[in-house]
Amino acid sequence: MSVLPPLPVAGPLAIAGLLLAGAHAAPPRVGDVVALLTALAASVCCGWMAMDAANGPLVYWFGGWQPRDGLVLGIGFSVDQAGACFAAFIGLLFAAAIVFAWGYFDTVRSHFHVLMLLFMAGMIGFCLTHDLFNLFVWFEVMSVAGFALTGYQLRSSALSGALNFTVVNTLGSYLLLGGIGLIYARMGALDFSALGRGVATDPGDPVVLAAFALLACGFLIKAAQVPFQFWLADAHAVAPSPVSIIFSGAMVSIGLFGVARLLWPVFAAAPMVHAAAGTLLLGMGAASAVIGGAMALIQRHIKRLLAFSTVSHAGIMLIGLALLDRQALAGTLTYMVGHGLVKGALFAVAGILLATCGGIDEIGLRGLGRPIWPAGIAMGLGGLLLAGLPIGLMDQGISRIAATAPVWALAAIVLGAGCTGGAVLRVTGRVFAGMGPVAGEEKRAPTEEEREKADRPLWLMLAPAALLLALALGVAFLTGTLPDNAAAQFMGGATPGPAGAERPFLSWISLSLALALAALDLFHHRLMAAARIATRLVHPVSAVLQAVHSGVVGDYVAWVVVGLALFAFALS
Amino acid sequence: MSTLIVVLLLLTALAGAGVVIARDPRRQVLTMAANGLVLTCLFMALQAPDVAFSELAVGTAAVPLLFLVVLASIRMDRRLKPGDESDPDGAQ
Amino acid sequence: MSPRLRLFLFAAACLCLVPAVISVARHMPMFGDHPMPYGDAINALAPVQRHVSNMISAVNFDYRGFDTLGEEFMLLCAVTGTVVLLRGTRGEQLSARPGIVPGQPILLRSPAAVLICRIFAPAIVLFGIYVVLHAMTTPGGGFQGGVIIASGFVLLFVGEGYEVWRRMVRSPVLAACEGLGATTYALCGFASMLAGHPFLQNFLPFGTLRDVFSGGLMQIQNAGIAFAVAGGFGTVLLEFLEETRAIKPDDAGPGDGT
Amino acid sequence: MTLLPWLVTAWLLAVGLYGIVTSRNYVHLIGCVSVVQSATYVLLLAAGFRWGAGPPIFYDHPPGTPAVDPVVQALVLTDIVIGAVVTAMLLALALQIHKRTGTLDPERLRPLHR
Repeated sequence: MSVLPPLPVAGPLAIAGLLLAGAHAAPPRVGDVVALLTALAASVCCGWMAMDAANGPLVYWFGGWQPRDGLVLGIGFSVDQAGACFAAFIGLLFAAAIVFAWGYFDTVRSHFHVLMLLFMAGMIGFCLTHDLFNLFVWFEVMSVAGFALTGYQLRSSALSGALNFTVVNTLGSYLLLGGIGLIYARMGALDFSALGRGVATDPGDPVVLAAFALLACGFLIKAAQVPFQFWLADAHAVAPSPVSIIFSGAMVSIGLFGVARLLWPVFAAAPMVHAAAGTLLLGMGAASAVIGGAMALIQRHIKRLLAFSTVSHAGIMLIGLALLDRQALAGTLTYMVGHGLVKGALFAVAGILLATCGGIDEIGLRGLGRPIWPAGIAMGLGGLLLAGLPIGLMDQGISRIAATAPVWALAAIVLGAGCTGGAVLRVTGRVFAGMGPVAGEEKRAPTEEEREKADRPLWLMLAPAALLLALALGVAFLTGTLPDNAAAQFMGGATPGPAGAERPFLSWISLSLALALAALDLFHHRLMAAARIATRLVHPVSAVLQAVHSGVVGDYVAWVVVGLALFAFALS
Repeated sequence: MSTLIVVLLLLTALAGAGVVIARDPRRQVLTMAANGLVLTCLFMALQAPDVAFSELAVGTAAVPLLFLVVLASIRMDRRLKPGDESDPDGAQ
Repeated sequence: MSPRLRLFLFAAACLCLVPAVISVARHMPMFGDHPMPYGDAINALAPVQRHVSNMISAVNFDYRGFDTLGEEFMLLCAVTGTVVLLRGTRGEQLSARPGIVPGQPILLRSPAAVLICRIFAPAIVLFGIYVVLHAMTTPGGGFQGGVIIASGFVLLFVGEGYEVWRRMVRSPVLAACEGLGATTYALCGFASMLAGHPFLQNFLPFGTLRDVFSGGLMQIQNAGIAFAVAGGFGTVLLEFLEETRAIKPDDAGPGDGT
Repeated sequence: MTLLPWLVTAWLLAVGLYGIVTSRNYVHLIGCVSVVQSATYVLLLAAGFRWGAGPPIFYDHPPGTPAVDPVVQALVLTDIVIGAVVTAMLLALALQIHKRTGTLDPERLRPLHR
């Protein structure tokens, strides 16, 4: 038995505890250094495990409680390649966020780093565990850390965003717990394999189906899929930038990772669940991709824009999962990592704008980004990658997903990628190149003044963004057959489905859509009347979308119940 | 035995509804403490003394106390002046 | 959405869920009469394997001890978050005066109340310690005991008033209690690994059934939890009570959050 | 009778959600969240109950006497901790919001638009 599996979880926890206990005695920079080293060590440890797991998952029984006579008494970790790779990516993203946040929070002692380390440990535990309740515990550690970090800046918008986030996600946790209660009442077990065997004996049982519905809703709330997506923009837009990097880069994909864990180890033998997932999750993913893209396009608060683009791309990942195919799963896992790296870099650039230009409003920042042009290059590259530039990890992922997707889902993918990429490119053009019409007085930002700590050197903030983008491009040459092997392991040795169609044109369609949208928005004052009419036609749609994203927590909870009802329909 | 559990389950349903119906937060604190007490009794009846113990300490005492403190603080109106809405951790 | 539209949406969704709920309830296992393989196995094995009589403690600290590790750090995380959220703009200077609720008379503490609190506060803390120590035998344990100890601190506040209380209960001490208590739990796991066992394996002698000091490593984990919970809940209560003191004129500015 | 625990669970969930959807005060809303949570307590403990069995504590009874499921009780214990600390965090958020904006009405307090 390998000794590695507990280390990347328990190690950061112990260090966070010591950091908190010593917070009043330690010199100022200790928190930064310790947190950075811990994140890197956790990442290396998970990478090591990913290599070890090539010949089969590393199984670790806590407390030495190996199953006896088929009965699982304790909690196990089963470290497969997908989980270990994703955990390694999470460690790396945290390291980048901690470098980006260097000196960001001077005064509230090491509390920021304590929360970040706990946040990371929760995510890594979530990826590695093989027990349903343990999964919930780590999910909850992650959520609680996220709640606290969102409101960290104590502005009134940050606080109400954090409150909406906390209420909706806490309800999601209780739904998860309800699902765990139902499946435990039926099976009397919590280990994934034991549950999988139990589900196989009576796959059509309404209790099992209801457990799946509750668990999936809980995870989809975290993954911010339509109609659970509302909290995300409120929270991601107001969180401190280093925290937004993690939120958009990893936390949303973690929710989808949870759905994947449900679909394969636990409910693999339930054809009704898989049939419902094939329709409902596919529809939800497509709706999220389109609505997220449309919402991103009509934002001018740059972080809120990026937050909606996260909804859109998480929708693309959900489409990949809902295809229930080995190749598509391999693509989805690749896409999760690739998107996390790119989105992390983009939020880092948004943080740079907040720190150096003292604002986050796209119109207000017009042309102000010229002195920090390297950040503009990073943002433009990120926008192109979001739009589907055929290079790097995201492209590898999308081409695998697209190979088996039906045509209407492909259209949603193109729209999502095109709109979000177009929105980011538009911001790049306006902020860093001064394109677009000059804003009049009436275009004043509707949001409050924001600024993040400014006296950090530009290179320190830019280095993590550049590193993340370089990884998103560079790692693609090293993956080889890893995604396919990892997906096969994840699905329990599934045979590859029929090879899908190659669709190389797809990325070019979404890329040109993105460029066209960005150009339309930046130069519509010079274009013909036809283009102006087109923009006017869009107005009522965008007004409805804005009104639905109301910011009132009661609305969000009503939509959560609607989502539950959708699941009840799909499974009945 | 069985009637006791039935009665306590019905009481739990009522107490939960009571917490929701008490729209005035000050009255709600009382209904919350009552809810905690009912849950404690239910847990005892369901043979879960450990859980009942924690529910008594947390649901009947600690959490209502926090609510009371928050309500007192809100009624004191320790509002910040508009100019005070500055960032705490040097994010200037 | 207007409140009416929202309520309509909610009601419609609930109505759609009613048949699903009824169908699930009818297919649920028979209440009070269905197989529980996991629980029965623990009830049968734990007294033999671990020599403890409280099965919940056995599950919490040993069989599923890793869950409790996560739970402990979740507590730590939430307490840290609450501290960050509450302290943010609070200044350094501590006002000893209680805050004034407009339109309410200020009540002085009567000597009888002070006396009662002085008697009861130590008694409650002692009771909490008793509950912690008997985790392996009778209902209760580190968590329940920790909460009771923390509520003993609050009674001190009621009896002695804010200023005395703040001098007796210091927040760095509580934070250290909390952090070290939770770390103790994690270090128990690493100690098992150093001894050549899997993480959190109970490698200490188990003692005898029904003895207060049975359970081996569970005792240390339990003590760690008691410290973490007492420190954590103490911190939360302290930070919230801080919110009820009067603000000095120069007190509400951007503080440095210590 | 046998359906009652499950129906009470569903009722608590529904009533708590109703409270959240219609609430006009964050403090009241946080109380409603704890009602939703009590639904999970009832579900889990009811799932581990057994007629005629004692508590899973073999101090007064010798080991081997019928006892209810200890695992769900351990899970609920974790659940109670989560509930308490999340409530504390929500209250802290509500308190800060009131300090900054002077209101606790979700309708009047919206995070930034656009």
